[in-house]
Amino acid sequence: MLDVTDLNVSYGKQKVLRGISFELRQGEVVTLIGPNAAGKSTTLRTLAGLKRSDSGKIAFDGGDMASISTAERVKCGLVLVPEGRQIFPRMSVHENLLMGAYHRSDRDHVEDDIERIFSMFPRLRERSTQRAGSMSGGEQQMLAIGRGLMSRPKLMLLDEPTLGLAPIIIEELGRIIRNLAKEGLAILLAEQNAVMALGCADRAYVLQSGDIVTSGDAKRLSEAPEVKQMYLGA
Amino acid sequence: MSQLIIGQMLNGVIVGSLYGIIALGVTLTFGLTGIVNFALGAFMMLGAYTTWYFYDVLGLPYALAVLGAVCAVSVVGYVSDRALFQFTRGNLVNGLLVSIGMISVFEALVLAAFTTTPKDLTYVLPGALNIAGIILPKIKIVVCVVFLAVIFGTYLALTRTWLGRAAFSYAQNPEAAALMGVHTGRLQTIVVVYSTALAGLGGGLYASMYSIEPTIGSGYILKAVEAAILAGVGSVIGALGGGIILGISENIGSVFLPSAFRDAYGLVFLIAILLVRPGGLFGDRP
Amino acid sequence: MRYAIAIGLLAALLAPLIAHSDSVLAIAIYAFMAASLAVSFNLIFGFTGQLSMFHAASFGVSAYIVTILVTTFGWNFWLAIAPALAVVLILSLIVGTICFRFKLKEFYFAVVTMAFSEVLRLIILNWNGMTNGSLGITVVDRPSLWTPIGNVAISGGVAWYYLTLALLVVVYVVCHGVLSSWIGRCLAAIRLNDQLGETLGIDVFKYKLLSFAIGSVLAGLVGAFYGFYSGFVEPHYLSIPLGLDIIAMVLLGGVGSLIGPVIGAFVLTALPHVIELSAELRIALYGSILVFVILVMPKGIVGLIGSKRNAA
Amino acid sequence: MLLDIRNLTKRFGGLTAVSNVSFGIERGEIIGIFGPNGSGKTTTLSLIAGILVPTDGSIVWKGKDISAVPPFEVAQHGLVKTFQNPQLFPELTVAQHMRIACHLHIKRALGFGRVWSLFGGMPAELNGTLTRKIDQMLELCRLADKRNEEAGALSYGGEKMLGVAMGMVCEPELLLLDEPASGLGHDEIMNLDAVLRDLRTHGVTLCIIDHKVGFLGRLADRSIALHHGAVIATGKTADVLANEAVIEAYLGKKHA
Repeated sequence: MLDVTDLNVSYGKQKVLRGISFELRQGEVVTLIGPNAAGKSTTLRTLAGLKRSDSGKIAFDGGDMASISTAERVKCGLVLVPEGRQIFPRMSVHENLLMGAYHRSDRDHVEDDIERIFSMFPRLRERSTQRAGSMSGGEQQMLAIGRGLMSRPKLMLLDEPTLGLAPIIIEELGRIIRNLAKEGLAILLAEQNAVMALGCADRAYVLQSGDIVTSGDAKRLSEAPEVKQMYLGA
Repeated sequence: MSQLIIGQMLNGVIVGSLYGIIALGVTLTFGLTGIVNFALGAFMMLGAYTTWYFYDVLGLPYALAVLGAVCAVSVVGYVSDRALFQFTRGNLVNGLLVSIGMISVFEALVLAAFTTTPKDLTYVLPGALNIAGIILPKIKIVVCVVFLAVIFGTYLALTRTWLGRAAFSYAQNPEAAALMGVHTGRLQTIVVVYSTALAGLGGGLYASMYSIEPTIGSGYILKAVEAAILAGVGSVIGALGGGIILGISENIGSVFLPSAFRDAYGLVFLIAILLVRPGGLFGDRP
Repeated sequence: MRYAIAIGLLAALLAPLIAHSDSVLAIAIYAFMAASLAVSFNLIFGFTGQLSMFHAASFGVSAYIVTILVTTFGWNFWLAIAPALAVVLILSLIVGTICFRFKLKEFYFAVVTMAFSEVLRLIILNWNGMTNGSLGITVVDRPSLWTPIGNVAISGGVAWYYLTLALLVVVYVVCHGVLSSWIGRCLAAIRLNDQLGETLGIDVFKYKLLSFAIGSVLAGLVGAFYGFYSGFVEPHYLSIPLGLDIIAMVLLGGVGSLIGPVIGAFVLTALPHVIELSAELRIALYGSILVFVILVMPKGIVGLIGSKRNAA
Repeated sequence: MLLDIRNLTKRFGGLTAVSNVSFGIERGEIIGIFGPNGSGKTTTLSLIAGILVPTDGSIVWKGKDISAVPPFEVAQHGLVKTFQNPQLFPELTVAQHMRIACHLHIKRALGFGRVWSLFGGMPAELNGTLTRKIDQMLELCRLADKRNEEAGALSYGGEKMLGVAMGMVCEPELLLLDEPASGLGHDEIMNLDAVLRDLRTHGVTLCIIDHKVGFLGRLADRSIALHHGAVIATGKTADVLANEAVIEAYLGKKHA
């Protein structure tokens, strides 16, 4: 479904991704793990079209993504839930969700979808008219995911969803991700929290300094010493 | 005395709503493109002259003349965005200088075409209302109501329509808006052009109340920028509030203090506000 | 570049021997004064990165003070310069302290300095008893000027030519001296990255204020001569359009170059006389140049010459 | 004790970025601060350097409280910070950067005498000292052959090294390094490693933030681990790295 080959990205002179390749199939949860500045966010931002790549191919659903804009990619069903819960703070929860459906042509069905999101995240229903900026970090993260789902994506890119969240919320997030995958949504999860990420993913790629150093089955990797070594350098 | 003050306050509201409508354009353009478009003053002046031309020279009905002027100014706004402003997005100083350069071009061209002699429109709506001893020309009331309606309409559009929400969300977080599938370049152009249309409308209605000269825009854009900063850049209703506060403070100020300095009151007020609350009165930025 | 400047200066010194025409001399005199303004403005804008809209105010206030002291109170011209510069210095320190203490930057700095300058203009416009309001003050007869070699009537074009050339040289040398010293390096650090400058131990506030004050006082110096040469002062001297002309000269010549503004000032002062234009179209031309330069040649004429040379 | 940080707290609105952090730095040691993204490392460094003002707590430098002192004065006291992303002046050469960074040296040497140097020029003796000092620092930071290159032409590693060299020319007693190794390739890190060791023998105390645990593990004598703005472990670097809480913070909590 998503096929990335030999992707190179740099910020100015700083090479951030050094020719990485990976793939993702329908209904699969794949995680990119690695320490800070390994290039996880950059990978997702490049996939979403926020960052231009130097070279490499991004094939999604058979089409080439490299040359089209972020807005077009959303239309193709590829949506990014950015790092740091970038919701619209001065809009209500309901308006935030509406924005998620901005590009859709079937705007009559939008309210039904919002209802669906509300049943998935009951907390959001309670806060429907509240200003999004006044909610807690966990609620904002739920809103950001809900807003991403409003675009009816085929593939959702999740960037560091657990950042700064309490353990109990992280657990809930893991369950939500699994449930979404069961419904057929493909998810690419970039995470620093390796235990959480490996716990809910099918497969994983380990990123370090812009290179994929290991990859494979998530269960197997969670036991592997190289994961620990990569984080702690021991 | 109290009648005088109430009268001055009402006049302040009327002038303030004119500041407000241009300040709204300043605020919208700044929120979406990161530049302060001083040329909006020139667009206002263009709107006034076009209205005068359509109404007094070509003899169109006034409403139609204003509409035509708004359309004409929007076209100029579109061309200037494509040709100039789109290259200065996000660069405040360059945007400022380009828009200032445009003012001199527009003013000079109008000056060359119509000379400095002030133009007065034939009365659009004569007569005045006398409310408890306070005399208000009917036209001023109509103009003020139109401005208020347009500002509130803009506010509603920003919160209730898809395009409006897109603009509002873009102003809060451009990147997240792009991730929702908003075509950001197109949206910016729309807002820049809409702002020039607002200025054109402001000019068209201004022409029905006061005589017009090529330099009217410069004074009003300064007031509008003051109003926008006073309110806190980015707030729609704040732009109106800032305009009215400015209008009232000038009018009341000139009751008690020498009226020759009326332009200075707003400036001193502005400096004080900026120093105490850099985000403006209604702004929530630090 | 150094040789080019030396040759230019030599040519300027010899020029009046060849060109006697009063109108040519007058253009040159205005160009020298415009260039002095532009060079001093560039110290604040190009080299420190502060878009000051106060420059015309410094220029105009000083022009008014000198003119009033000479015409109304009968002071000697040279003596009148001192209080004028002192007032400009105090004003610039007040405005600068307020702006920089509150860390106003870019647009906000421009707007607040513009506001202060408007307030000053309104005061001058309305202080009829002293300034004669919007009509301005005319210097009817040009009093002779006391110089160390005795009273000399500086009235001829040639005399003013050399006087204003000397003014330009003084302004240029002062700016050059400031910029090539440690102060210049601090200003560069502030313009390019004030946070880095601060972590390197540079007192950003102090140096911003210093550059603002030096630039403003130099503008005041130009104002003192300008009012006297042109024979009248009017509130327009403090206006925003004058500030814009200065910006246009700096941008056209080259921001951040010392000699650039001189070139820009000469081009913009001489151009309208070379190609006959009405006043309105001249303003339009200024505006177009401003827009064109920003969008197409951001480094101005000097940048254009520089890049040609690098390419060769 | 050179630097003593007591109960340092910084809140941004509702968010507590640094919470009740205390630690000390002794003269001559290399201290490492690490922690995952968003753990408050950079905020802590900015607080020490005076770029941010703490909400609570104190920063005591050689017995003097400097918690509300502006950054340029902090630098004058001998506490200099480098930036994570090199903050340079692209059109100036390496040597010109170093001249700018000599500001404090000139100020210390001349005091108000600087004003006279505007008319008479810089004393030749001082000029010689500065040139020698700059050469020495560029040598130390392996930039000597690049001295006349424009900063824009340097590699990313070179830019970061220039940042360190500029910091060093300010003659700090304590140099705060914000992620000096981030974005560098393997060879560049090895080079950085050698440079920082040389700096230490030069008598400078170093405080380094980084997320490259391997790099810090080799270099730092003592380390402080931050998580959610609070200190979760402190002590000998090897011990800190073996600490259960630190491993959890990096890998995520194990759930039953």
